[in-house]
Amino acid sequence: MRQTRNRGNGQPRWLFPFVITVIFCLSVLPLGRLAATGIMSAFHGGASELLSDPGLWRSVYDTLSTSFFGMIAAVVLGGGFALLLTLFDIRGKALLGFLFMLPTMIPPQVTALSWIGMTGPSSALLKAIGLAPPLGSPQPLYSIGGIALLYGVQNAALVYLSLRAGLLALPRDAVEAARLSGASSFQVLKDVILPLSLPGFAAGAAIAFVSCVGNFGIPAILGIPAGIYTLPTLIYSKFAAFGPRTFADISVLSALIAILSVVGLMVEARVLRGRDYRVIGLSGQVAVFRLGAWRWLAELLLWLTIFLILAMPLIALVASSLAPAYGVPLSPATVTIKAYEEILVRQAATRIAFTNSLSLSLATAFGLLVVTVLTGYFLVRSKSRFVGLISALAEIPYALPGIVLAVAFILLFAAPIPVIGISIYGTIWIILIAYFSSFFAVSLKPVVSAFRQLDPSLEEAARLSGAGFTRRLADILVPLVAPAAGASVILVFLIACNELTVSALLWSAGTQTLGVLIYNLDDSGSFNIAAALSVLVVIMVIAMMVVLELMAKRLPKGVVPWRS
Amino acid sequence: ADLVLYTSQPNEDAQATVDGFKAANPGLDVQWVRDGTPQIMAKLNAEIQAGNPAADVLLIADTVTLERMKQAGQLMAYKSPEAANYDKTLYDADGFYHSTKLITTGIIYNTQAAMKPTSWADLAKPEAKGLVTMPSPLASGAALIHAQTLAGVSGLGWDYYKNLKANGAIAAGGNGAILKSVASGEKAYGFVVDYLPIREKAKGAPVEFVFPKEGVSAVTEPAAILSSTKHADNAKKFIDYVLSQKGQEGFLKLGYIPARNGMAVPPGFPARETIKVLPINAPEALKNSEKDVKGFADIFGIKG
Amino acid sequence: MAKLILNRLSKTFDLGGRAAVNDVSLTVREGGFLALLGPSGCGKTTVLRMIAGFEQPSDGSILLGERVLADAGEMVPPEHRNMAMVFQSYGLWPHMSVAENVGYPLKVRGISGEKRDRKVREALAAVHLETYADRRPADLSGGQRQRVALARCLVTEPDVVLLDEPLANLDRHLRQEMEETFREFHARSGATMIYVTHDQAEAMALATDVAVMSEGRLLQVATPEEIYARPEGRLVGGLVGQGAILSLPPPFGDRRLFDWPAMQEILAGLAQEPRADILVRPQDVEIAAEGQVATVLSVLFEGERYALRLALPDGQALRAFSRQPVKVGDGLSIVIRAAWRL
Amino acid sequence: MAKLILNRLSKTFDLGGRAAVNDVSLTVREGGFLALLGPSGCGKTTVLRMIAGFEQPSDGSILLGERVLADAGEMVPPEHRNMAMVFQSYGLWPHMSVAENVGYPLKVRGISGEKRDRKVREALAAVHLETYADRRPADLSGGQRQRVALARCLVTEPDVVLLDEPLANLDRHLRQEMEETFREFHARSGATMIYVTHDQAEAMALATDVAVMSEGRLLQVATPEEIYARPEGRLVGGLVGQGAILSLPPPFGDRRLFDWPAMQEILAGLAQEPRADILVRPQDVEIAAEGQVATVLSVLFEGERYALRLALPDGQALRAFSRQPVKVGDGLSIVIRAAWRL
Ligand SMILES: Nc1ncnc2c1ncn2[C@@H]1O[C@H](COP(=O)(O)OP(=O)(O)OP(=O)(O)O)[C@@H](O)[C@H]1O
Ligand SMILES: Nc1ncnc2c1ncn2[C@@H]1O[C@H](COP(=O)(O)OP(=O)(O)OP(=O)(O)O)[C@@H](O)[C@H]1O
Ligand SMILES: [Mg+2]
Ligand SMILES: [Mg+2]
Repeated sequence: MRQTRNRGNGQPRWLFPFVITVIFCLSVLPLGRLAATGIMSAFHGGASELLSDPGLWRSVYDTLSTSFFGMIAAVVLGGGFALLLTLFDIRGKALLGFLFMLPTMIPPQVTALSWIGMTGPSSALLKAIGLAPPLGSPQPLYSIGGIALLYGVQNAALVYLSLRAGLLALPRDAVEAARLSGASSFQVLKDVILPLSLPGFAAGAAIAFVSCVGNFGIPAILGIPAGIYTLPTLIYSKFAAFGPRTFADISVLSALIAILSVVGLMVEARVLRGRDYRVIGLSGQVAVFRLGAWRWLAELLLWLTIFLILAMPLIALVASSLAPAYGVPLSPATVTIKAYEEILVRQAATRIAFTNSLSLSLATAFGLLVVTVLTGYFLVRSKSRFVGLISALAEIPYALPGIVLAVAFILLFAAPIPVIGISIYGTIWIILIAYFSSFFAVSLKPVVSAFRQLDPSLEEAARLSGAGFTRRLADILVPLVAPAAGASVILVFLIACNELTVSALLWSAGTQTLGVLIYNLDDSGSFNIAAALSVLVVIMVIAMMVVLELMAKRLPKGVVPWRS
Repeated sequence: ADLVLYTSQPNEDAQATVDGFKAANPGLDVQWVRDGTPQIMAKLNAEIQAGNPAADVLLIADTVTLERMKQAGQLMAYKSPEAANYDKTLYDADGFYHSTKLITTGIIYNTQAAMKPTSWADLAKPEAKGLVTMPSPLASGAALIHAQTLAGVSGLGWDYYKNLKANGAIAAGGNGAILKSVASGEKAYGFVVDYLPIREKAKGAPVEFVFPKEGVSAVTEPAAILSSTKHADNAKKFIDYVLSQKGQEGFLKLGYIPARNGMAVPPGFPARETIKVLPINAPEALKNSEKDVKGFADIFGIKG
Repeated sequence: MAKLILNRLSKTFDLGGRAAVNDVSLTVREGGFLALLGPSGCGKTTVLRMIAGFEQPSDGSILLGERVLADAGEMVPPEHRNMAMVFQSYGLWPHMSVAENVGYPLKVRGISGEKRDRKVREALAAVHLETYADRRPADLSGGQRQRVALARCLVTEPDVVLLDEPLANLDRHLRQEMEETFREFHARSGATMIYVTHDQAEAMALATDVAVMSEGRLLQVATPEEIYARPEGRLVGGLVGQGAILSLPPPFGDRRLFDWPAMQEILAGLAQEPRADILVRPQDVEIAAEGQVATVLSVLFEGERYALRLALPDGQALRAFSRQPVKVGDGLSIVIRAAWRL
Repeated sequence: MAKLILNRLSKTFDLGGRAAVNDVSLTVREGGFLALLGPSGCGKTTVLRMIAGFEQPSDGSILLGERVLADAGEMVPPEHRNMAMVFQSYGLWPHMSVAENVGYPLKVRGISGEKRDRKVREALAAVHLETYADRRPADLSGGQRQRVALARCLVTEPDVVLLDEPLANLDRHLRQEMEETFREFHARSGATMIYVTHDQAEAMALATDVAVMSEGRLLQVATPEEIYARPEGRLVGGLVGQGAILSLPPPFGDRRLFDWPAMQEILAGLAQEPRADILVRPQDVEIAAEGQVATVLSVLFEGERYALRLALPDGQALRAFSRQPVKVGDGLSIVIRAAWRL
């Protein structure tokens, strides 16, 4: 009979070393390697010059403000959807939830361009109602607000999924008790539902913030015309004019990004501190509010949002995939499916890219889930002093622009790995590891917040049944955090599926990903082919989600995020 | 692989170049990686830092970057016999890099635009107020060279850029973004590299390309061998190939102006003699690049 | 305040087929105190949840005075009913401290500052939890949680108070005190109270009326004395109070209450058919000379006395008390002082 | 199986300062059935949780036979203790059906197929939930959930069974049946059982030993008869069984049990100081002529009888039963048949 030194918290002995190793490999090692190079090259020229540049601080400020407002937008959008769809008697919940996932899939630049198109002088929509601004009038999206808005659209699903998982864990009687106390729906929301689902809420907001801090695509399109430089666009420009000091500069800028994201996390930790979110009693049923006369309005609002964030960019995408050239007005005479023929029939690269991206994102999503369930469990249950540090380290890689992370991995793996002597550089494995590192935070967040809400007696009952750690992990814990686990898998999958900036530097012959392919096509002027490919990717994802929907009955309750 | 090529050429072009080279040198296994200039440089430099660069040859946008690498000792000198057929300004005297084609930057305009510009100066006129867009040197290598080139032209200079800014011009993104912006009618005029609008126009896009009368700037997409190459012989063969008549005809077919003397121009371009290419001094440009980027940034309110 | 009327109330869940509540009609008079008894799963909680407005009736309606609270179509939301409830599973808010939990109904009603603090303090004092005001529910024992739920329920002035096994986790002393608290609260506020419990003694002690349910149906409503003395049917007889139900030959006429002479006659004709159900309460079974012979089946120590199960000669079981220990297998002579035909 | 020994067990939570369990030493003999009584919040659940292995003792140790289960440093994890427990909050898994919940301990032990199905069916039958096998816990009533927890606890063959108020939400009939089930299970499996309850009758009926706790401390351990007849100290006297504690002049010598003549003497000297605590159980208070005069303070109907609170001339309260209703304010004459000095 084994005795353990643990204080009844039931963690197996290997858990701590495991978590440490994971964090070391996925975060400490690449970040450390980057920092080492940065410090080395800082000797060649002072980084102090960079730091004393007022322009830098201006970008820090812009990064902060765009990310902050972006987070707010994401919280409003994603939070609104999550609340309305889980707690109210909205019709067509499943479909709305399903559609709400999809904007994550549409490359941000496509969304940005379609919004620009929609609000600009050539907007068919505005032209139709005679409100199109004259040629050359300033574009309202080229602003902090515009960037924040698109950040919000892009990251709303993060908040949605994370919060939804939290809402599903609410015990019904807590909500009912509040209503009977006389609290109006709004008060119940404010005083009971939101505070109780705060872990999910805060996790969603934090990850959205971190994601905004690291975003490149949107500020590149919307920020630069307005002279707004965020740290990622700044980093990009440093790479463009590569000089002897570049590595030092990059390291400094990355460190700034890391600090910003850690600040975001500290705010999250601060919000959650000293609170107890363990659900008392049996969850498993959600109280549903009636909207009554407001239902129509709410439904209209939801569908309108879906139209704006999904239908419109998608229509733009489809339109440009069918147009012979950019800017040619689409009419029955000009429509052509040449682009689709080109990718489906002629380009061998398409098939390879589909295979690569699919296997990479599936492997990352499910592989990471294993890692994050263990890490999340450790973070919530352990009283270790390292918990804060570990969560911060897990988060930073996601905040760094993909290009920086990719550089870190090149620095790490360009030479064969010491001792084993194998080189993974140029293979698909380096992309996989980089994905693990980059999306660790995305996968971890919802799982951690779900663990926070878990009623401990459920695990205890399993322990007393004789279930060892792995056993109860599989039978009890994972099914109980299933909504969060499902959210985590789907999020990582969606994001990895059209990921660009990490794989852009790490791919080589035979390992190109969809993101890279679309980018290269677009960059070399084959706009319509790129658009066609994007459309196909969206179709593929929808198809996969439909398959998931068909399997939903056999999966634990709540895993499929659009099912109630 | 027998040879690894890093290039910023568009996908299809890179593939065509490699295919041509393989046809000329059967049996060689050539790997290539293509990406935008910032990414390629980031990748390459990270590899160099890690002490194991994978590339043997580079074929990238501008001489300025290669000049910097030459000065850092990262390039290998090779005096290609084909250089004799080229203008002296188009290759490094020591043989560290050789230009392969001319990619000029001119003016694109939407066919619905009221004014048809013919000169750079036109874009500073009131008719173009708020309608001009150009690539940012932070996103496009050609854009900086273009700015440095125009800065050296009397009557234009940095004042020209200041006038443009005052006229509501913006600097954003790369050439692709400019093309989209103008083709979609969001802006009416833009600075852009020649081949994009010419190709798109052929496909029916509502755009027109102009070689302004003051002259155009050009980047020359030079090729170079890395000093760390493990396949020096193959690398030299590659340089020879891209400079050869055959290689140059390949570029021509892809729609570029070949750098080699006595070649034709692609369809849609005016005769070679009528294109006035403004000169640029690579070492000089390199020396000033940081200052110029800053100057440009200051004018356009970039980075603050 | 006004009468609370349940009118042919029914509820069927999607799952489970059988109606959880089936055609229940019931009037609780203004300021009444109704105890709802019934075996586990008979629909007590469901009735309370419909009264509170958490479940929509599948059929029938609920009225408070003239006002229709709910029927199969419409429903006044719980927050507009001015009711309070102790949930069987407490329904505490884990993110609020004990004091915040208790003070929340006041906060919602816009009562704040000194007044709220005072009321919260009073409510906590009533359940002996003054010193726990700043704890979180998760750090309390089961009974303490239940007491917080109680305090929260009684802190406002609701029209209707719904109590779902509010004392299930408390020891006897605390129960007695809490019963006292309920009684006082009821007297003071005049609220209509509905009290679900499985403890008849509690129900009898507190309620002005007792309703007995089984399998979703209402079996009988009456005053505690009435329902104890004159239960209708096997189910109520078995549920209210202790006792054994004997199957004996039907006695003459429609007499229902039998004394010992009558019982002797009945017992004499044991072999006869048909039979009727006759309830015999243990306190009515006296161990005395010259009675019926019975064998001791089991003996349970209850503190105050021993609870016996006895077998009549034909094997039917009877319950009785004894102040003295007896042994299993002993033969006793018993007298049945009273019995009631169900 | 072997003796379960708690050796000077203490537990202090980070919050709350005062030790939740304080220096508790206790031996439960092999196959014993220990009932743990005590007021709400006295540390009963905490003791169970330490035995199960969910909390580490702050001090002291727990042994099962020779084997140290836990002390302040080491601890055998719960999954290796072969114990079973009914949680006060049930701890049912919402994602599993009732049958899966009950079958899980078997599944973990590698029992599958027909055998598992049979055992699960048996366990569900024992708690009358056969027809609910496919429901989710969320769709059950409170008592049904508790019964699922019970079935899950009894489905395996644990060495030690910990029951934390396992019948709190069940009606009397079901309770009696479940008590029967426990008794059978105990007899059949020989498991050591520890039973937390607030219901003394239940404790007395089931247990071979009763332990009384208060404020974290163990006050007395004895057989049910012993603890009922001879409680040690005010606290135990107040907790076990009903009764009133009178503060009366100390009687002569160290006699502790008094009959009516002795009580008469004591009552006669009412004004004297100092005083001692004397426990009078209600069933020992007889309404009879020629006794002490007392006034009726309150009358509660209990079904079987009326529970009275009486006041002695000096105002001290006494409890008594009456089969006949009496009125508040009436004067009665009473005889105290037995009393016990605490
Ligand atoms: N996690 C905790 N943190 C701080 N104090 C706690 C915690 N859990 C319990 N306590 C306190 O320890 C004491 C004993 O609690 P325990 O749950 O053992 O009581 P109990 O005897 O089971 O009571 P009940 O009959 O009400 O369930 C209580 O005062 C309780 O408030
Ligand atoms: N959400 C639900 N879905 C389906 N059936 C339900 C649901 N809730 C309760 N039931 C069933 O309805 C019946 C009545 O349940 P209810 O909770 O009202 O019982 P109860 O009388 O309160 O029992 P207890 O004393 O055990 O708490 C039970 O058989 C229960 O299984
Ligand atoms: Mg109930
Ligand atoms: Mg307890």
